[in-house]
Amino acid sequence: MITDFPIPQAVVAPELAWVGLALLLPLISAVLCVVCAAARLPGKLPAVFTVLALAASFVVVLRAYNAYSGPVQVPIFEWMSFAWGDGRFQQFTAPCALYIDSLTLFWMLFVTGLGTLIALYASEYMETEKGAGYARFFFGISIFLFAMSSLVMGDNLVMLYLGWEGVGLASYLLIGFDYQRPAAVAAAKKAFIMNRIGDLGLALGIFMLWANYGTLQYSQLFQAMNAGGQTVVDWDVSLIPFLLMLGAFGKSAQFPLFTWLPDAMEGPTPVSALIHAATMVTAGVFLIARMYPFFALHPEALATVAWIGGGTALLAATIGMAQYDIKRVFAYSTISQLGYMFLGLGVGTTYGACYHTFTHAFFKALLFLTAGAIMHGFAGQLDLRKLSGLRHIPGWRLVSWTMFIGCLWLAAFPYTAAFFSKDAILLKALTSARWDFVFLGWLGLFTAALTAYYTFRVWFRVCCGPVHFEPAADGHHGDASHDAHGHGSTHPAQGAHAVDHGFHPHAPKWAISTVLALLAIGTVAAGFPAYNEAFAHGSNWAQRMIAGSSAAAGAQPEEHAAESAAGETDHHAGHSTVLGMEAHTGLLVVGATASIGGILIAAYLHLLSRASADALRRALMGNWVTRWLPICMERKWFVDEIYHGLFRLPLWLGSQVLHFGDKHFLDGLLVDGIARVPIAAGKLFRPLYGGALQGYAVSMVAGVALVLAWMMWVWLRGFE
Amino acid sequence: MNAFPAHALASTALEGIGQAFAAASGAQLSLSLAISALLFVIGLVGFMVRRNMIIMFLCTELMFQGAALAMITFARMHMDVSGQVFVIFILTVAAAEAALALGLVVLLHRRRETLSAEVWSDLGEA
Amino acid sequence: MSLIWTSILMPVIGAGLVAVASPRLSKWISLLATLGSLAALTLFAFEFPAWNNGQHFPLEAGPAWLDAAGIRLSVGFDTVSLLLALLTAFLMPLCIIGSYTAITERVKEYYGWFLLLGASIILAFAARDAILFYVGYEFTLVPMTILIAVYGGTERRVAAIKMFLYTFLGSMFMLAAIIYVAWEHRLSSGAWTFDIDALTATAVRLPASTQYWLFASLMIGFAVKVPLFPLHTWLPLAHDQAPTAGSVILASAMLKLGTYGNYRFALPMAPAGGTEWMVVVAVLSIIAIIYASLICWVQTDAKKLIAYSSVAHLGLCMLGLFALNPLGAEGAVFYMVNHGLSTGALFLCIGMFYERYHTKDTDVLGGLAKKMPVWACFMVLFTLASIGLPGLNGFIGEFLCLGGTFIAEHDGQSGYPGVLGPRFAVIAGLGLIFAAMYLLILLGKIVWGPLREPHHDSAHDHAAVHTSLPTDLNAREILVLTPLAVACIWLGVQPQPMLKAIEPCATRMLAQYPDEVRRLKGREAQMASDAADETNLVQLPQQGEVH
Amino acid sequence: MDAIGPRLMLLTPEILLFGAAVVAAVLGLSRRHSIRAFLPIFTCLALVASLALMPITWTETRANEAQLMLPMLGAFMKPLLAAIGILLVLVSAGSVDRGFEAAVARGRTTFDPQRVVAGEFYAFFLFSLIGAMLLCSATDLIWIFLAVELVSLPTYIMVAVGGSSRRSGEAAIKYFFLGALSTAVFLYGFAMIYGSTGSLELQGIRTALAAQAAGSGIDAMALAGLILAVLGFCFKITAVPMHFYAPDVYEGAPTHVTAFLAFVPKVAGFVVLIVLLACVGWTGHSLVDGDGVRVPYAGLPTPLTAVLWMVAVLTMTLGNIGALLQRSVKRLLAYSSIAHSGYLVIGLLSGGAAGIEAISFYLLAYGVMTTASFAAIVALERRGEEINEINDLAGLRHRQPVMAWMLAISGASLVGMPPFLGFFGKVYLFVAAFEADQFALVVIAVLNSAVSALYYLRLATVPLVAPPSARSEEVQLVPSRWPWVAAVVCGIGTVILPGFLNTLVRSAEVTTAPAANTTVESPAADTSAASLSSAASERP
Repeated sequence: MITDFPIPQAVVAPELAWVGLALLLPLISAVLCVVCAAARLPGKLPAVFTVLALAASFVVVLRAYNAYSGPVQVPIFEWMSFAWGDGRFQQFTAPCALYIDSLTLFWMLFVTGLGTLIALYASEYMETEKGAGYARFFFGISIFLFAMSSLVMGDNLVMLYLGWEGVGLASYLLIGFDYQRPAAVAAAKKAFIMNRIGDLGLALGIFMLWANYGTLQYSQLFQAMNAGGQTVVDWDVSLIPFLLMLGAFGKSAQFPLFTWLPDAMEGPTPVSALIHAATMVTAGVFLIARMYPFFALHPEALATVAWIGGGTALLAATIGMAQYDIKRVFAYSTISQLGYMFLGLGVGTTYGACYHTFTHAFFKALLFLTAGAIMHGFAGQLDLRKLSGLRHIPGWRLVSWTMFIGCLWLAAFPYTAAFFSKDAILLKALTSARWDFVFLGWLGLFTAALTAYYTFRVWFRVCCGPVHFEPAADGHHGDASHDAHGHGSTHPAQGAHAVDHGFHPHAPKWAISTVLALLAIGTVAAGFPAYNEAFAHGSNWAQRMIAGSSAAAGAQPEEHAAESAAGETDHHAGHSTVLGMEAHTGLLVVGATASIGGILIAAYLHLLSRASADALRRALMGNWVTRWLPICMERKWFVDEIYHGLFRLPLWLGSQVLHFGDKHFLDGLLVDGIARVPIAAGKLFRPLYGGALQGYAVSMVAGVALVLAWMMWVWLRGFE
Repeated sequence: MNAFPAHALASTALEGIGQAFAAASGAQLSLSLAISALLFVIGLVGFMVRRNMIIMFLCTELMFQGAALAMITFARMHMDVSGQVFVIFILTVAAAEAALALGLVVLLHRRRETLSAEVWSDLGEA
Repeated sequence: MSLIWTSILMPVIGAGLVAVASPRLSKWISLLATLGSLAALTLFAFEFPAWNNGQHFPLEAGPAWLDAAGIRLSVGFDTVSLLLALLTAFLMPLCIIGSYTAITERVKEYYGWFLLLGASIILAFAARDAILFYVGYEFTLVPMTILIAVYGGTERRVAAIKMFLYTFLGSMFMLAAIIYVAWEHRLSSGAWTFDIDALTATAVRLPASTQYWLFASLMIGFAVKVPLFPLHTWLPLAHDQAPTAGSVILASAMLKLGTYGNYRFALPMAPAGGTEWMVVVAVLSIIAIIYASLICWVQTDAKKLIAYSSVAHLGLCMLGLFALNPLGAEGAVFYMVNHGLSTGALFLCIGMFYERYHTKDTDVLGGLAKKMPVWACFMVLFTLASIGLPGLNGFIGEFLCLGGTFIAEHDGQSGYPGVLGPRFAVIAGLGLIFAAMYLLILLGKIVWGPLREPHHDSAHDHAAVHTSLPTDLNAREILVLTPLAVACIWLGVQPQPMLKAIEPCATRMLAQYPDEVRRLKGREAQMASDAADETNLVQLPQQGEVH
Repeated sequence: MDAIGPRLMLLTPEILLFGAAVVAAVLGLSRRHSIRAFLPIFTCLALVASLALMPITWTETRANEAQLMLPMLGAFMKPLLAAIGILLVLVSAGSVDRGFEAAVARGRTTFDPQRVVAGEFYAFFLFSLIGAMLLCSATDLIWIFLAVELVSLPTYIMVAVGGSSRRSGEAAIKYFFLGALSTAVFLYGFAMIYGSTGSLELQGIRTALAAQAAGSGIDAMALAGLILAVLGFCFKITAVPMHFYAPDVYEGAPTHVTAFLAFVPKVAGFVVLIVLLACVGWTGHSLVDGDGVRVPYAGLPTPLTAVLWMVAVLTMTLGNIGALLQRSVKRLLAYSSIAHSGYLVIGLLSGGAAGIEAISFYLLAYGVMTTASFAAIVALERRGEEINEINDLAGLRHRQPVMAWMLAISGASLVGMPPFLGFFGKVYLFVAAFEADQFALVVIAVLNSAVSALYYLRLATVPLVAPPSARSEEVQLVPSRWPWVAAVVCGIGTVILPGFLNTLVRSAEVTTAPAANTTVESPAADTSAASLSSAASERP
């Protein structure tokens, strides 16, 4: 798989140090937020600082993008570097520096762009959290942006690791933002610990890289790779991709370590939108894209990525179908889409994966923000069964139609941006030489249909049908802050039509509406690179960005992807027909049928006759053969319970035993026991001091006699 | 204690000790050395066995005399007068001890009517 | 030289003055004494010439204390001992300010003994003479025992006596080993001396078998103090019963005496013997990491939890030392300093809420973020520092220690082959996950979650009332925690100067180890090949191969 | 004849003390209370005067002319005995005849010379000290025998009469009889030594034994004699076979006498053992192995080393583990003194210059530490009775902080905590042990020190930390301030003296300045008869 496609060599450019501002600005706004909290300044000052800082860093990235000519390494200051010899393996350097190449810019553009929009959205969304809480929230957001930029723009893997754990910390602080609720605190702890497991894999991968290449800086690593890479691939070198993979799956919530993402929905919705949908979860994809050449170190490495990606996509889609909480559904859809991205990376199209990340970031953020608007308006109500007919309620028209756009993109409706990005992935899979990639391709298509079904299940349930809403009775998982005014005159509504005695959902104000509009436009705009390529046969901007970086190297011979952009010439790699038709048109047809089919089924079950959906569920539950399906899907395939049983319980029991052992056995028996030995010996000799004069005399004489007897015995033995 | 076959013990002890010393210091004086050793051992055993404090003191005197006799024998052997000088000092010191011992015994007798040493054992660990 | 002695004698004089001063005045005298000692040390650090060459300064021997045995009062620092001494001197004033309200009766004795404790720890770090080191190392026991026995919690006397006996037994073995090496030196060079460099030079030349026992007896002494796995049972009891300031100094300075002892005595003095022990001791430290982390998980008492966590953290620090390469050694020394800062700060935070609620039980108490936000910020910062979050000081030490262990087995490309390997690093890495788990559980119970306060029965009320402390931290307490927070962040962001300073010392300590390890591996390879030869001999007779 | 002059000069401090003792005996009987009260001060003055005389009289040249076995041993031991003697006088100042004097002061009884013992007590005190000092200038076995008896006889009486407690009689009787037994044993040992070497002169014995060693090895009789003598003197230093009396006698005797017993006889015992073993010599012995090849080895002859090794190990161990069970503080200190004798015997075994120096220095440290702890106990009383239970000392800190700290410091120093004097004593002993390749002994000593920490820590923490109980509330200071002064002086000594290690150790090294004429055939030997008779005549 290794191509001799050389990774472009970075040139050291200290004059570009101003790009470091993108890193520094969020840090400054974080410090300002701390000052606001300490000085208890009223108003939305923290929000202002954060939005300005993020906007400024977005401008900096834009300028950097304009001034970008080739990969650049920008040293800022020496963080960790020492050497105990002059040999290649006798120094350990991890400077605080930036490595700017097209992949970095591609990522930073949508990270900072979305960050600014969502920060603006949050300024209104969190307004009820006046005082220290408000500042604490925006402190978390700023810290997150700082960590994400250091992760993406870092010059070496230790900077990446700094960002990696930094985003973990930010997600811990923000998920647990509403610390009064134990569920939020537990979710935050779970998120951090699962990330930590992934981080361990990443750390071990970093050590192994240093052990084998002597350096952790990308430029030197890629140089080593270009110079023929590792000649002798023994066991510890080929383990590198798997370790990096473990880190990526931990952070991007893939199969083994994904249960923390749905629980992360406990956090406020802007957090879910920014961190758990758009930016942080893509860190795994970025890592594999950045270190793509190293995934050639083991033949089966990329195949594993593909399999896990495909598997997670299907698993998450099945669970997503059976959830009733809008944010949970979108969370599982995020996991499923991430599965697609890893499938893309696995089958070899880094362009497909990265572009899908790009488009997904936009429409998933849009969906989450609309869900947030609904929660904000309906006092924390997110249950599908308790909300419907949003479209007809005055003031909510914008929210429902922006949600519609989001759902269309998520369902990969033909000729939407997501369609093209998913198409690129599935095309590569279906036309690949390996049978398992083809199978994964078809699996991906089936999952696409499921995605379309559950996306529109949500839309039809919430936005269409009779107008009916019940405020969240206990604000069980919505923002506790909202239930303050939600309690008004709540009483369980009877029948389909809600009897609203004085409870009026308040429509979103200007900030949320403008952000939703902008994001909708953004989602559509995200498709332009694909439209440009598909219709106007121009160059695909995204493709150029990915091809210019290390992500491209090591993939399948790029000429296949490049020439596909230059129209239909003979495809000589793999069999290039899908279902007998030519690759592209074939996939267009199949993709369209999958997504439209899904939408139609959803329309039938959830728009036209809702009762039939419940009837279907009852039918499935009734017959014991198919009973397991709905139960498993609703209960998330019992993954959490399995983890609890497999790891948490035995460890907890083990620690109880150890604690008991430490206190009684090690401390009580051993230590105190040894301390009692001399006392026992003392008791042994006690009778000798009975007090009788002649008793002492006898002992004394016996002592002397013993010595003399020993002397005589030695003397008699000839004293040799 | 007196059921002990004293004479048998004495005879066997005599030749054993005599024989031991004979090898070391010339044949003819071995007898007196043996006697001195016997004196010492009798004093020792008497000290441990007899209850009466005065008898115990006498036994210590006996031990002293045993040592003195050995000293004289060796002086004779080495034809050196300093041994005998030593004995004179042993006698003086023994006399001093006697005075002291009887003083103590009288002091204790006044406190408790008995002369037996067993009475005095309430010090010591239970 | 005189600056060092001022930094040692200043607290002693302070203790003397405190004994005669009035209780109210004694607070200020002790504060001035500790600040004076810190000032003297920082002044010395500024003009310390040997920052980057790993040498000792000043080199000349001090005045003779006991000529017959060649004991001299020679003091001198190398960067490692200077950093640890600075850490102690830095924490002393903070502890004293921290315990203004904590200690209400027998105040004078408290400060007096506390100053003596600080003085003897600095003396131990400064000593260039083995017996002087032993005097400083051993005398710390007396004030610590009194601080725990008089000012401690409920069953304080048992904890104090156990600590004293445990450490005393261990250090007696160490004393015997030191005197044995001094005697070997006398045999070879004719004169008694206890100068550490001279002893190390002699010890290195000893035959491997003697070094084997030498390393063992030195190790026993320091393993009790570190505390390494089987010998750690005294630490949780001592921490649980010690007053806040006592816990801080016990955790941050006294445990470092154990690791510093390893760095200064055990490893350099017995390289040949040491390499055989390396795997055994590394396994012990790994067990310490996992064992202590698991026990932390089920602890309900905050202080005991932090005590077990320092057993785990120092297990990792020792692992770094036993990796036998500059990366590991560097990380271990860096870890020593940072563990002192972050764990000391954690104990101070726990002390602060103990003063307000008089309970350390996390079942009864919780959700303090609501009532004490400023305290919560500090608590979160220090917990994250000790979890090892990048950007804070814990990370660098942890990362380097793990890295050092990981690359230890590599066939010496880094010029320092070691006996450990990736297997050790992976298991130690699990310890990091557990570290995150139990510390976050602690945070989840105490800081986050709904506010749970111990029910205020009458007994409690009068206790809570009379502490004039406001609900959240007052200026004094913030003054105590801010320098620590700044230090944690500064060392996390800018570790470079300290790493550069430690590096020459680490390499100098490990000078003997590369060829010792190669010899050990050579022997193992030889044994392996012998085993292989026997099997060959069985099959086909070798042509006259002479073994 | 010429040897008498220098020897006489060496004895001037003893002669002065002897005079003082006689005067003290007489003063004790005077009717006027002021004179009787002056007695302890008079004794101290006498001791101070003798202390002043010592450096003048005991010079290097004079010691050599006197052909002593270890010429400069006295230069260190005599001042040590005198100095600690002064402190011991202070300790006993208030408590001799306390009951009777108080009655006379209150006028209940008129003064009756029959019932007062202060005079005799101080006289015997000085006699015993004189005995110990004389030992340092011993030149022959007779001198040693007489000096040892002069040490022990007065102590029997001091135990009997010193205080008011009725158990002192029992202690005295035990001490007397077992003392007499041990005296008999070492006398018989002396006889056998004389028999084998043919001379009572230490120099003579030394040359004879050296000749035997060079020949076919020291003969059995001499070895048996030496071993009997060593075992006999084990009584004096409370070493294993002969240590059984110590706990009872220390507990029974009044505490100020116990303080005396814990130090002076022990110093005397070790001086004698050093001198005797010096006759045998720690070098020059060799072993004829299987095929007749003479293999020289260092240290004492193997049987003697083995005996001393067993004595050292058993004494340390039995002393330490015995002390763990004690509830009485005096018995605990008794066992602790047994244990310390065990450590000191290591010095005997190591022998040579290092061993003797280590013993001398350790005796100094031991003297200061033990006197500090005994002084603190004497300074306290409960309802007029002396303190015996450790629990009576609970919470002493609240009422008598100084005494509590003195007990703690002496306890810490006895354990061997570094900054205090005891630690350097132990270090010096370990150094000596290593010199003689006695690694096993060092390890055993290390273990024993750790075990000793168990009960010394109790001695230190009970007064400081334990909560006061009903019984311990009644503990207060004795009317006389002198024991309190002695305790403070010794306590400060253990803390301050480590600062003057060099001066102290250098003085200890003096003990082994090479005896100028050990090898040269001393002129005095041939006229032994004449010199002997003259020496004997002028002795009192």
